[in-house]
Amino acid sequence: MPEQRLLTVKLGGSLVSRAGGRTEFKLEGRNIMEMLRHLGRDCPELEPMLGNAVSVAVDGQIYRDALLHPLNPDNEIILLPRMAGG
Amino acid sequence: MSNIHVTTTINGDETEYVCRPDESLLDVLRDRLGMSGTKEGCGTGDCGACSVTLDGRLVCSCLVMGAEVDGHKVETIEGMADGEDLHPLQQKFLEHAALQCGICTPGFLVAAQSLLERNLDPTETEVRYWLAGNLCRCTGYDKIVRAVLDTAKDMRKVAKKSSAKKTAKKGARHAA
Amino acid sequence: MPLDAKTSNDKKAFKSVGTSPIRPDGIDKVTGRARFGADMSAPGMLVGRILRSPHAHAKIKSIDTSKAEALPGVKAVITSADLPKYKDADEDILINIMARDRALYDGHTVAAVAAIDAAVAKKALKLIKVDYEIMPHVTDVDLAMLPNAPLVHPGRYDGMAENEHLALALQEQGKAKSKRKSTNIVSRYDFGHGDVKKGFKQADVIVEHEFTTEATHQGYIEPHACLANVSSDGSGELWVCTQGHFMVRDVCAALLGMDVSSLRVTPSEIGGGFGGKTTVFIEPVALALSRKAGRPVKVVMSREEVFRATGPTASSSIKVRLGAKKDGRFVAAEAVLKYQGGAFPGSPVEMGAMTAFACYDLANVKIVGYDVVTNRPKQAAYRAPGAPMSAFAVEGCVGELAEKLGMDPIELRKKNAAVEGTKSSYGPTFGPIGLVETLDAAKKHKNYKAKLGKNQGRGVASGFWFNFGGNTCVNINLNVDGTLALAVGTPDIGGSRASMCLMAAEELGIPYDDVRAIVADTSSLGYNDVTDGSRVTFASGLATINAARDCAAKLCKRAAQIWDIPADAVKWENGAAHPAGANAGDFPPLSIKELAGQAHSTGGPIAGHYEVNADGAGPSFATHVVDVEVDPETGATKVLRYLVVQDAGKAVHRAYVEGQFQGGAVQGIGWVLNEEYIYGEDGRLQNAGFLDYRIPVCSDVPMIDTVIVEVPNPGHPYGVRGVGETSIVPPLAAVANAVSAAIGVRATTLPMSPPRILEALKSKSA
Amino acid sequence: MRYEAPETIKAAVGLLIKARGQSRILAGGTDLMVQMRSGMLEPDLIMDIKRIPGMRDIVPEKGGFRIGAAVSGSELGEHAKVSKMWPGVVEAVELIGSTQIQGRATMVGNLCNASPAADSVPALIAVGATARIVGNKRTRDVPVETIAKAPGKTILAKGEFVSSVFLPKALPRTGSAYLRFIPRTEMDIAVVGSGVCLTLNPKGVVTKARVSLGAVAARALLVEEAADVLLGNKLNDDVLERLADIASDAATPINDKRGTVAFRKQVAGVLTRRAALIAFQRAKG
Repeated sequence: MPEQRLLTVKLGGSLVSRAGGRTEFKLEGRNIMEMLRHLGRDCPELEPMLGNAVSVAVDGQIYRDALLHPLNPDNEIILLPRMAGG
Repeated sequence: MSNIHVTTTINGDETEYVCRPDESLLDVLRDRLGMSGTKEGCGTGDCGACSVTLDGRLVCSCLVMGAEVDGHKVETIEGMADGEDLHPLQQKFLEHAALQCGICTPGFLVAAQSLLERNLDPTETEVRYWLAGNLCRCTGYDKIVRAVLDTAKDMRKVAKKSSAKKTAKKGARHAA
Repeated sequence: MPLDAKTSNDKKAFKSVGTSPIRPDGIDKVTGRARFGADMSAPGMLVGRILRSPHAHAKIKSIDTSKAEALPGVKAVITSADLPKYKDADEDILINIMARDRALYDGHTVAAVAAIDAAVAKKALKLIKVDYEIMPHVTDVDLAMLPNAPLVHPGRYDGMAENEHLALALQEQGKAKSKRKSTNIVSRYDFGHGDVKKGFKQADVIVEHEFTTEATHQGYIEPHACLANVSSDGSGELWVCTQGHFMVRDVCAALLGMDVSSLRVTPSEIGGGFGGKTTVFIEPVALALSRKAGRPVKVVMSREEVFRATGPTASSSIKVRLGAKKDGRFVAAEAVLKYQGGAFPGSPVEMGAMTAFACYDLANVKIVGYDVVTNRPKQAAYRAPGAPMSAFAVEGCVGELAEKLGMDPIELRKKNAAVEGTKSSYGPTFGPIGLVETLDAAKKHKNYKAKLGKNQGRGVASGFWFNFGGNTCVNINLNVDGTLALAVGTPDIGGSRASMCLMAAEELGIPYDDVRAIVADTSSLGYNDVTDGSRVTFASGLATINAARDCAAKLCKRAAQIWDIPADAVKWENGAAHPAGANAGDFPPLSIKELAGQAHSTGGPIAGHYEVNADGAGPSFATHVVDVEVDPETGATKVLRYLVVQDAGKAVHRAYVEGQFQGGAVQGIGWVLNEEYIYGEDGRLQNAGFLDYRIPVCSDVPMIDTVIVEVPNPGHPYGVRGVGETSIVPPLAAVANAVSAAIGVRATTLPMSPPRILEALKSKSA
Repeated sequence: MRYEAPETIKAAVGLLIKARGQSRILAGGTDLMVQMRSGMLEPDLIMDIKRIPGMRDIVPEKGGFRIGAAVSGSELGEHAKVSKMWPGVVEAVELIGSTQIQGRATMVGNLCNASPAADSVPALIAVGATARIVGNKRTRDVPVETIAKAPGKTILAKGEFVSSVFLPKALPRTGSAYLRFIPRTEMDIAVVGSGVCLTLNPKGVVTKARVSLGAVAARALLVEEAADVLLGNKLNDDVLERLADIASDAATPINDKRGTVAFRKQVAGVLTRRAALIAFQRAKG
């Protein structure tokens, strides 16, 4: 069986200082919900932020509430603050 | 505070109401007469949303007392269209997209009408200064000014035609 | 989502989209018939009024409402005791709409009354006795970050990770490490990539400035207004001017402990919002008053209340450093942003940080943002929240770099412009974007070639906004005569109903006038996010198009049943069902009117609908060019000409797209020249009215020229990008660059009021 | 609160004398209504003077004009003869507020509101206008500069009100001008205002001058030193420079939300110089 490739997840915004300065994680997950669950397990300090306080940018597209959006290891995945407009 | 009985003419209709001495004409129009087309944006005469005319003069109805219009004539946005026929300014505001949210629109229309009654050939600068007491936060004023200038242009054409007609008629009568 | 075949810039591909018809709500708005927030009444209605703190920061020792309650005509008095915390309620919002133990800013609500008329209500407010103990306050962002600053929320941030920010911040400011556990800094945001230290070492030229901006208000002309009616069974109705009635429903239900389904919210026409009506202020108060009084209660804010107690945007203090090679290529960029967002966390500093350098392709970039609390009203979103301030700072430095390098400012921007594939300064890689196209169009425009006279200057600036999608629901009901009733759930603040009708008409191949759009209430449609983030034409548009397709599919199916052929053998074209090919059979087309007319007898009503959490909102870039003249003796600035060039993806209603460009530009002109929140030493707002809070008047501005650039957004079937917000991002910097050019001094403090400009001129001659 | 609209001066004075508590005159109402709404003022009597004969009239008198207390800004602006004789006064009145405000606001209201920043007051002072005060025992005419004592305070005693302002006859070769500074182009309170009135001899030398500044002290100032600089001179650069310096020095403003001390002092000089030039051109005809 081929070795399972992991997602590369980068952090931005207030998550960086919450995670003690770590900016990148290698995580499992088939979609955003699973990825966030693994991130919270890896870095419990981030757990309280991962509810609805984050957006996820996947290949340049920002998702605000799309937990079921599929992810694969080739995606550029960046966690950003949840944003609001005027 | 005793109420005051007032008899006045609003949009051509004789109207009676009672009001307290501290009520503005705007309060009376909106809360006592149900004429909510005239808007309140500030209540201090700084935004022009409550513009009406009083004996033909453009005023902020928030700075007129309900009590003092007894025996006078008031015109509001509700009296601007003639039944189903819009006033040319109303039509041009629509065509030029001169409104976004529309809250300032009644005030602008009443103010612009007051301008065109006095000056059917205003310059852009004259339009801008005449309307400086009407605040709009959506449009940046561009399309409003264009709509007023375009209306004036059309109304001048109509005025020319009708005066030409009148002259022609007069001439015909004389000839007869 | 793949780009549809129709997403070409060839106008011939569209019949309705790209025209500028009269809006469906137009006649009502020019005749005074349209009903806004304050225009609704109900039988037995009471007048609600609010008592507000006159202090910037004070302990509320007690509130005695007994005399007010005893006044004849008073039907209810409420305080925070009437608004306990329920499980799902957001505590910050709850405390913001009604102070608990402390008043946190001048204008903070402390009590409210409902009475039979305005005069009685006014009298009742005077009879409420509040015993305040005044506490030290802070209203300035830089002062609020100092180690000895009065704390807005003592103890609240103890033990949270954010506390380390103070130490960090103070170190960055060169100040001693504090021993204090709590601070007014509530969040720190970090963005960037590469190595800025290394980058600056490669720089031939470095510019560095500190900038400040004052808080500005959205300045919508319609004050907040609502009419609440809670019946004795606990169910309620609310009529309200808001950018998001579903948000109002959910938040109010949570704050008042109601089931969501028992509160029905109907949106009125809305007299401007610009972000300021994306939260609640008076709505829960009106509901609580109505619940207590057992009668309908109308609450309408005064203009003074709007300024003192609703959200302006943040004020900011920003430091920018930008390094470039001699040829103009940027090698490093760095910014520290400090935004105060009033008495609660949530200033838009993260978006300021993310947008700051978004226009540029940078190898080394680092941005740090601090969210700071002060004794000011809780900020609310204002058009591209956070972005105009950081653009003011960054584009000011770009402008100065152009001067130092002797380069054309548009060419310098082009050399460094973000393009498709650029890794953005905030992380993600850009898809197709139109910044370069806006720069090219600006350079070609006649305004860029106009000759400048004495004391005149030209300014250029570019700007970026993300644009959002979000939860959206749309229904289309086919009427018996073939016309369509389109129901959307996003309040129309700038003519969006017209755009929706255009897209539905386009999709179904019918005349624009055959579609009528309304904004449906919360019980008639599924959940919709607020009208924000320039999302409506994109997201409600996308949903409308898909609802129309759903409707077309059902029409085809009905035609198939009538013709007795398979549904997939029918296609929809030009407003009629046609057999899909020769094999399908030879039937004359069935028009929408024919199908509608027999719908009830051929299987029942026909409707299309679509629900989505829309993704794929494409960002929009803009470039503005402005010429000003400054009177060197009085410091007065006159805007001579103004050009907005912006990427709309695809302009659905061209006139309203232009209107968004123009409106944003003029709001920006106000922000840069005259608008500001002025606080006294006592922490009270000194200019809570349109006389001294100076938004531009008609005679202040010239015509605003526009160029619509269309680089299609692959995330929308027609290529649409949101346009509402980007237009306010560049003007602060564009005007500041023009003023700087006219007076020969870099302007770094907003507003650039005449006294500030005279001061700058003096410092230059000294 | 009571609203009364008497039809004679005598009845009006009688109401004012009998009134308990605060009384306020209603002419245009553009200040009164704002003050009442803000809660700053809750008068017991509001006396509308617009039904009193003469209050809305502009009457020629002794070669000049008497302007009734209830004449609105736009009515004054439409009066061709007043505009021709005293353009400085008319342009000052027309600067008060928007078109809508012009439809109501009166010059006398502007005077009696006693705001240091009132636009019409420096212009009226410059042309030597007088105000007619009516009251119980006597009617008196006083120079307009004596009406305001302090911000919001006038010399009017109980039972008195200003019924009209008199603009004297303009001497030949007289020119008046008023300029103010505001941050926007309209809809602001003056940050600085300057009214200048000049009379020239046939050779173009200033023989009579009055200069008044607004918004730079607790009430509008008559700056006699500024007038002295002009007397016996033509307006060459040197004279104008000295005029500007004197105006700047005479200004004793405060820092507030509308402007700083340094700004107001400098702009007082700039505007006085510019207003003097306009008045000079008008005087030359």
